[in-house]
Amino acid sequence: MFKIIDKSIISADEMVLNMGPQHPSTHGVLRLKIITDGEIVSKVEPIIGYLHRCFEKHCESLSYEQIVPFTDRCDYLASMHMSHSYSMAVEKLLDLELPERVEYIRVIVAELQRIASHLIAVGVFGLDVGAITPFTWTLRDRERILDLFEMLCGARLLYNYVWPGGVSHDLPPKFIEETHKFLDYFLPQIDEYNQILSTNKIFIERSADVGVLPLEVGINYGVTGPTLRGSGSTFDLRKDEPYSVYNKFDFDVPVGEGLMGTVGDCWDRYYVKVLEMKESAKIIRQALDSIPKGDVHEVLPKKIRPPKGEVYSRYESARGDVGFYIRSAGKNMPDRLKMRSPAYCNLSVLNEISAGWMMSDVIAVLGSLDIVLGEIDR
Amino acid sequence: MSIKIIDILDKKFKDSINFSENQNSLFIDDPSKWDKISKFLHQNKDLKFDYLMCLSGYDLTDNKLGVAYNLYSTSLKHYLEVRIEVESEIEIPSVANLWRTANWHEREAYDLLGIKFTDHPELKRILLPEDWEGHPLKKDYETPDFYNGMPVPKDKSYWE
Amino acid sequence: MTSIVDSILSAISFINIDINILLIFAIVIPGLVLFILMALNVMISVYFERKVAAFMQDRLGPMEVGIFGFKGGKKFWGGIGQIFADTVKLLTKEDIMPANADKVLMLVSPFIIVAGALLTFIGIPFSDGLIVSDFNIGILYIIAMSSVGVIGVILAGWSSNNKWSLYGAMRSAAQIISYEIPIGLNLLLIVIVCGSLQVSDIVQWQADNRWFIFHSPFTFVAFFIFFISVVAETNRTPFDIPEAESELVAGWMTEFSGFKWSIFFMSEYANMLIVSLVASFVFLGGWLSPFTIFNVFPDSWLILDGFYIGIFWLLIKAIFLVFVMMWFRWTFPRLRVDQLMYICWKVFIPFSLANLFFVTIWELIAGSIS
Amino acid sequence: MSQYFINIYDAVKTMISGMSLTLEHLRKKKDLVATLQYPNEKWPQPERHIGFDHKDYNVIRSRLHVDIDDCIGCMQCERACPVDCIKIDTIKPGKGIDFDCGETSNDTRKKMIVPRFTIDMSECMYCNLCVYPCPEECIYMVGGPNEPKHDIDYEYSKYVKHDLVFEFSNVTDQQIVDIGAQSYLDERNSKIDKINQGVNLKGNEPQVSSAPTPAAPVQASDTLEIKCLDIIEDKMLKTPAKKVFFKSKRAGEDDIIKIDKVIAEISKLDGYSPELEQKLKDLL
Repeated sequence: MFKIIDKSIISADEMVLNMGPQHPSTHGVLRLKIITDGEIVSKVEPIIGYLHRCFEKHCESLSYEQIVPFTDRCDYLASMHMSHSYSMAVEKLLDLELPERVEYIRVIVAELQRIASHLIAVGVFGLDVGAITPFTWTLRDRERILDLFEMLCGARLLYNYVWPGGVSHDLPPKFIEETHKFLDYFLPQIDEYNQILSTNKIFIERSADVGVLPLEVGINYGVTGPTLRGSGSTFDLRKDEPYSVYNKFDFDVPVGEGLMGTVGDCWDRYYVKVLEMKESAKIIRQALDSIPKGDVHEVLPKKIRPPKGEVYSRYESARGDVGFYIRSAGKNMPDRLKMRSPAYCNLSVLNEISAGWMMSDVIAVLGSLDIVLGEIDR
Repeated sequence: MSIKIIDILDKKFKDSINFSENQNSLFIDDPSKWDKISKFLHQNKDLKFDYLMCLSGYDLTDNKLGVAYNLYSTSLKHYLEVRIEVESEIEIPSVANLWRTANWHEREAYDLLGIKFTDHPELKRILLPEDWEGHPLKKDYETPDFYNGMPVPKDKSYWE
Repeated sequence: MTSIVDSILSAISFINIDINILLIFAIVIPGLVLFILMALNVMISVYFERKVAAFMQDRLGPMEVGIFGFKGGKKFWGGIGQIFADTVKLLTKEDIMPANADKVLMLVSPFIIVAGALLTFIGIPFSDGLIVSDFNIGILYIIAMSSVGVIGVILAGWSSNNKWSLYGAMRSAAQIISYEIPIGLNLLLIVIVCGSLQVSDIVQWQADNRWFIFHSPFTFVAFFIFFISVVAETNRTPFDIPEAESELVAGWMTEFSGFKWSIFFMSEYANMLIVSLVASFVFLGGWLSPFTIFNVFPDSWLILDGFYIGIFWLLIKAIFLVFVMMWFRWTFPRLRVDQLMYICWKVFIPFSLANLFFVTIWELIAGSIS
Repeated sequence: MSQYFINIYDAVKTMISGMSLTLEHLRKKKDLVATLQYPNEKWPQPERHIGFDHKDYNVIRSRLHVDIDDCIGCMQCERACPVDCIKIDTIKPGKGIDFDCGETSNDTRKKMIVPRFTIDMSECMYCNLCVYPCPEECIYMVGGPNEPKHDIDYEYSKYVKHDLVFEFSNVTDQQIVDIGAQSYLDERNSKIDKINQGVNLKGNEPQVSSAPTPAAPVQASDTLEIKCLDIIEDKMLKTPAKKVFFKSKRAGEDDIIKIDKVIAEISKLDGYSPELEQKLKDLL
């Protein structure tokens, strides 16, 4: 009979693996300290701060108008959402009532931006699990949205378009018909993504049942947005507490149903984004059809000097619940501005859901969380 | 904030809390009570604040620091803003065990403002490098001239 | 049956020197030719792959570098000069050696891999009789030599002194050793049917009867198992976990650069060509024209068969299979390492064993009928 | 067991459907290729059917341009800039000095001259915020709807970062002197001197003990420093001389050409003498 006398002879040591800050799939300059036992990961520790640009410190020495371009640079894949959420906070502080047309324009650009951001998320998740072709296809379609934005305000990535009290430009003459044209082109493309990626057996094997995030854990960690909805929550600020004019539109909130595996796995988090693109298209169509006339600069304040006080405003961005906490001391600069960034909270759950999985799964989970380091490090 | 929440809280913690004039936030006078109050807010079945939206530290100058907790209940859909304003030496009980969001947010508040939280699992810097000196978001913070022997570019005269 | 070594030996035998010295010439000349062939193959394949990938992804691929001022515009040969630009770039790049690496092993490992590829070429035919040496154990030799490369991979991963490289090397070793089995089983199936390990015999059997892929339902399945297994053995997507660029940076090639890296590249594409050639002559009739698929036409119709046109047929088949490999790569995500092992041990090997069983029965029945 | 075969069937089916899709893209490459070959095909060309004309744009953010003749020096844009990339200096005419600052195209009388209006495009973040407050609409992003005012400028890439600092002011030194701001001019020149010294700083070079190289006249020499012009005593001559010298040094010209240019420049002015010319030529 054979008997292993000393177990320590065969037991393997744990290895510390340093992933990033320079690594192809950490979505920027994230550093992960991974403790592995062979291929199995036992602990993941995200180390952030490599892209810290002192956003909150800057804001304390900039006037309210000048902060807008800086908010754009926080989440550079969804700039419109960032400036929109910041503007909403300032408007809440100023107690401004906006013209109807401004709200409609904001909704249109925000939903276009949501599609653009989700396209990146979908494509990059494919890239993380090794499929390169869907990524280039999604980038190709995102380019068309960027073209529309360029027509709108001249910039392709960092727009400085949504201002406290309005938007910088009215819609250009052909914008509405071009957007309709884009949507006509875009919706069939989603089927192509599904055909090549979502329903692919290898893709399902890689993402279904992997990195399951239970709903209670998600809420406890402050996870929001498509990541939480993938776990089966219907929590969506656009539906729950409609800001802007979202209460006028008819749309659904897609939630993860565990079609291919368990509710809250990577595939659900991925597929919720695909479905959300369709819903956003629905909202855009309704908004384009019913947009009222008016002046977009009607209530634009000449100088923003809010009264003393503090405000917390929330916004449903492409990555989740963006919060702006602004304390005003009655000057033209904020006394303290804190941004509650959704990806910051979403990333903090990484260790919880990827420990015990394999090296390749950590990448897949990270891709499905859809983080943007500009927003995490601020 | 609805009247109901005020009533419930007033009944339970009469001495240690008060409300701001327009009643949109709850002040906690004695930070050592925050431990108990937070547990109550999280677990009471009429309140059920299961989601900590934001935790923001701020500097009030005069050696006073503040922390604002924005709470939300995903099931009952109501808000509460809790604020603790203390002298900068006093430590605030950590809520990282109740809402695990608070873990990183408290680290951030410590990093940028120097607010200390008791019983935090690992209270260390998160956004700035470990060996950075000072807490930048404090109003009396002065940018150092050098960091590890490298000049910190304060104005353009360094390179222009 | 003739082979190149024999022909060269007989061609230069008029020189009155020792036969052993002549033998050295006869061996060195095909070696050089094969090396040049490998270099040409990598140059053309890389361009081909880049273009195929680009068009599948709605891009244009290399477009800027033409030859002699000739640019094809938006055509397939739009940036044909890229072939030479890439070669010059790869060969003149700085060769970086990490400070703590094992320098000797790091230097040796690319050459072990390329030697494995070169040695395999000895048993690979390009047409009827156009083979360096037609052993009577040809197939066995090919299987044996194609796994020499894994030694180089492990050496490369170990010597780099990098955790990512080590991961890649270990994955690669596990993968290549596992996939040897379905490859061997499926080739064994062919050997059972035709009764010879010699390459020329296998093709001659197909000329006499029919192509192996259409010989029976079991050989049909065997072809696909064999082809997917060789894709796995050449570390191509969806089985490219050893160099998975989104996980392991570049796997075992992470620390290599310049000339050494281009040697890796060369052997990778050479391996692709080798496995495609093997699949072509074992299953797809080798240098036979498509008229011989079922062998229904009389011999007088087979004007498209011959020595020179045979090269063309074999290369066409091989290039098509190389294209299919590229097609795989630009369509599929990557498998995880345990799924990779699952496919090998729980799908391919049971199917191959079942195939082996049924094909012997098939042969018994078919033999008794005829 | 049935799940095992269903899985295999699923895998084969979805793989074939995915491969058919990529093959379709390969086949229809003519219609589907979306690449814009940038240097060859630029944006307003009709090959790329993005569907809209550049006249339809609200604005194109390409490069900031200033119509300096219209600028009244109100500094609104400088204040609006979040990153401080615009730098403006203004000089008001001193008391009792009769100086005509000119008029803008909107018939606004200018009250001051703008001797410095620099925009550092390497720092600009294209937020467009400086454009809105301008009362004379003289600062704008080029191209697009502003095409009548200024052509679009795609690529203004430069080899040195400092070349991305665009100077728009067209105020001459003479005008500054006329307006009675000699002190401003001196300050500026001393700054240029300082920068020039900084450019030539080589750091702590290791001391080379070898004999100094023989000062043979080299064809392409660049040895003269701006300090050498200190031999000119007259301030009115020194300033323009230094300016020309500095410009020529930037362009990387020979010493001989530099001195020739300096002589050509100052020979037009008063106080110029043949002795000075000889002195300058002796420098070489």
